[in-house]
Amino acid sequence: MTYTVLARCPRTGHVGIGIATYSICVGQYCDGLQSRVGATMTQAFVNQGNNGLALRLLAQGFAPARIIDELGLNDPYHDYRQIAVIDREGGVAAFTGPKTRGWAGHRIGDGCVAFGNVLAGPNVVEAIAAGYAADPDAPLERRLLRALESGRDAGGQRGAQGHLTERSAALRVFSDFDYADLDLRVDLHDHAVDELRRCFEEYEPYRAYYRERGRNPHDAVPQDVFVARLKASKAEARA
Amino acid sequence: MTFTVIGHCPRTGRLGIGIATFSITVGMYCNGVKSRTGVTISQAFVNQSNNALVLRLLEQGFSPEAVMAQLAANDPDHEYRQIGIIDRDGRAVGYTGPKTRGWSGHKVGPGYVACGNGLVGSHVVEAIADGFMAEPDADLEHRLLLGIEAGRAAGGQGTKQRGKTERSAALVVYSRYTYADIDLRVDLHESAIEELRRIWLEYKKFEDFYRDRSRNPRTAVPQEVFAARLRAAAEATP
Amino acid sequence: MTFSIIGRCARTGRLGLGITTFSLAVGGRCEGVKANVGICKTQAFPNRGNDPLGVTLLAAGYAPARVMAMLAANDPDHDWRQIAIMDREGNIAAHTGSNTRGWSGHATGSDCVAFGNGLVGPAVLDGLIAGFLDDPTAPLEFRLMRALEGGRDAGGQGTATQHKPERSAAIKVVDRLDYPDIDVRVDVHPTAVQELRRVLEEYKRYEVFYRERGRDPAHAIPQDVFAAQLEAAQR
Amino acid sequence: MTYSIIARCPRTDRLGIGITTYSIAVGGRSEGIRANAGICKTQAFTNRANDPIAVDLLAQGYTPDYVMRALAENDSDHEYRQIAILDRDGNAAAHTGSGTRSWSGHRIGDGFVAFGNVLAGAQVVEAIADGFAFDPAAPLEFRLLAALEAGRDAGGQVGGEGHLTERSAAIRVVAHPDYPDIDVRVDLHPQALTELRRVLQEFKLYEVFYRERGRKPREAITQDEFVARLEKTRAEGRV
Repeated sequence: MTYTVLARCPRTGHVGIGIATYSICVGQYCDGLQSRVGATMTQAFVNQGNNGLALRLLAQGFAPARIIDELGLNDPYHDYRQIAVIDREGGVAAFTGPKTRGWAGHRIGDGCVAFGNVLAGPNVVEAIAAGYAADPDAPLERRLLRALESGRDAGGQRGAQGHLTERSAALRVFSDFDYADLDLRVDLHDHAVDELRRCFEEYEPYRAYYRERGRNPHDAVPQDVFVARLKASKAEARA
Repeated sequence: MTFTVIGHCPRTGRLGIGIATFSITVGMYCNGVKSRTGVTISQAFVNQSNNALVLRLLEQGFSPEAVMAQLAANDPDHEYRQIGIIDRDGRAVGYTGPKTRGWSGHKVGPGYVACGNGLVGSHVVEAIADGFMAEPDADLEHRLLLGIEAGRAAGGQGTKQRGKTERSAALVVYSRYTYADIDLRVDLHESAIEELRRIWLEYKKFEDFYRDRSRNPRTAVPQEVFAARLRAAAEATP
Repeated sequence: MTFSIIGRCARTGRLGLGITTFSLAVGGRCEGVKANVGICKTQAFPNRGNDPLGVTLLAAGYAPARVMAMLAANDPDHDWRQIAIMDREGNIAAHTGSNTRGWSGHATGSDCVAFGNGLVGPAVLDGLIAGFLDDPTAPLEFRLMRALEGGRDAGGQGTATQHKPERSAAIKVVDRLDYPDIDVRVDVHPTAVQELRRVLEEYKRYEVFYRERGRDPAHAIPQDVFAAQLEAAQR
Repeated sequence: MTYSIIARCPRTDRLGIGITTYSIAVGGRSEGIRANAGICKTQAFTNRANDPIAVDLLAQGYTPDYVMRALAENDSDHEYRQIAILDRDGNAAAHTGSGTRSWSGHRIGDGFVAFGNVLAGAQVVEAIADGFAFDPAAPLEFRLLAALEAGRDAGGQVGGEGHLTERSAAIRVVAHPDYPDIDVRVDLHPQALTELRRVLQEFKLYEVFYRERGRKPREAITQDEFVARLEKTRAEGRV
């Protein structure tokens, strides 16, 4: 009961993940991204050691398919995992263990993997991949978010009792730094993908401000002043 | 109260420590040797974090002098420490903090640092250096042992009125492997340097046997057979 | 001919190795004990490269079972080795090659793995494990010491007709710092396990003194003063 | 306009960070915590490069005091930063630059640092310290949360226009593994701390289930079933 898009932007080399699930606090498990190294995610029955190991193997230069083999050799419960790996050149591999539950599967696209388990059907991963591919010129984070929304609109998760809502979601993008460029989460909410979109749209105008006040503190305006200006410009736009 | 020599062999690139002290289990603190990286010892009032930090910095390419400066900046009690550092090229640096106790000092020479504290006098450190330099073509472990034996013969630890025995000692040498070539210890003994010499002489007989049986287990004779051959050979030579 | 135990303290997460053998200076061949990572110990016909490689693989995130498989793939003489591996969570893998000599084997107990070769029989492994489990509340170093004594008292090394003495022994315990918590050794001695007990007991009397004089040198008393106090207290 | 606490649990050696602020998605800018190494948190006019550098230096064996000096020498705008550092033994260093907006300050305690800027006054930092000390037997994550709540109740943030609400908050705790033990966040909410308590308490109900289904997938019940059981116990008033 999770659906995810893992991708590398071919224009910028940024790597990112968009994820939504019925489980709570899913962002806690999305620690498989590193600038200039690659991206990986293990879901379904999570082996929490996988992301760290896969990143170290990516850093050493192993190919994604070989890394998934290594993870398999390292884990007696590999069949219960769902894994995607993307390297710094956009090489991609994915694995859906035969013992993951419900409808489970993945679809590999150009520098991206759409994958999920306990889903309404294969149309969900198709929709995620299509959502990601819809606007290749958009920034990676917007492509990831659109992919998640497409997955949601295609039916999302379906368990034994029927449709399952998204209770948590996360959006993370790494560019060139030791830290994330963008890192947004919803940990517990009735419509986590909607809420993630709200957070993103709210946060977006602040991004440059947050970055610049750290780089040039001399010239930074106080945040309350920035917020006031933001409100004014929004009001102006409406008028 | 400890006396030590750390050294680098210019012929082979091997790195090692010889150390003896009144304190017990001193070998526990000799974790500052790494193949093709360097060797370091922190003694007197030991900051146990120093060794690992020094090796990481040497690995990154910092010079021994730069590493020593970083240790000083990292430790409010630096003046209580005595430290020796040698890098993989044999560049050596020593430091004796003004707050170490008893007579304390060090001598730096080509590929070595001789150092000690709580000693009967400066001639102990001179003697260690002379001992280490006495046979420059010999194996490093031999030179290290000669160094600390010379230090003991010159009076070792304590004061002129009252000497102190060596209760523990250690000899560690690395060459190019991820593990030690030689790693011998005496943890608690009334004359630890003599005991270390005894162990080293005994160990030398087995050294090649231990190495070869791990590399070629298929052809290795059992250890008791090897030991019996050793005894027979010893009896054959009067 | 060696018997060893690797153990984990469930209360503190500390890891340790206890080892004794007829060979000399065995403590000098125990570099596979790494804080925050785990323990790998190869014996019998040890491949000295194994243990550093084993802990490097553990540090990369591989599980003990996988590390063992990689060591096997890396070594044409794997069948001559005896290897035990434990990660920081207490997961265990063990291997006794078919070409190790004398009675050889390994056994696991709660938070521990006992392994040995050239032994009088399986009772030695039972003795190691029983010794380790004797007092689970004791500090790990003493549990490892009890284990070695248990192995020795169950017959140790040799055959039913010919016993072999322990000539060297060592105990190493790591916590989360870069340097070991406990690292005591006997390199050549006719009864090395007994001697190791003496060294360990003596070291424990000095342990806090040694640690604190390094951390707070300004307030440290000289060691001769401390030793005199210790003797007075013992009398 | 942020207040935080970094701390070490003396019983378990776990390390943790608790943070809340008017800014959005602050948890996405809190990567300076690493198991077996230590914590560094830079705030006020954040230099994002600081925390990764500091944690690397801590991991190499440098002391917090040394690391702080290294950060100072590396940053011409050091006086605009507020930084707290804690190593794995609980040794601490803190810096509140003269260029941070008032009231700003820190308090170093035994194994923790409480610090903040654009606050109602010194009493906020004192209250954070008291909140942390209140129940030493509690798990670290709840001690961190209690500390933040005490800071809020003591007045929290006050900017040029008066009181500022907490819009985002996060708690992260690491033990020995490479991945966090606890990592919960609220990125955009009018009462972020109240919401963070709700998320954390809910997560604690799932914590063991999530961990064990990864470790022993064969024995794992489905999440639907787990939730059904949870709701049953909740209805019976046992949660």
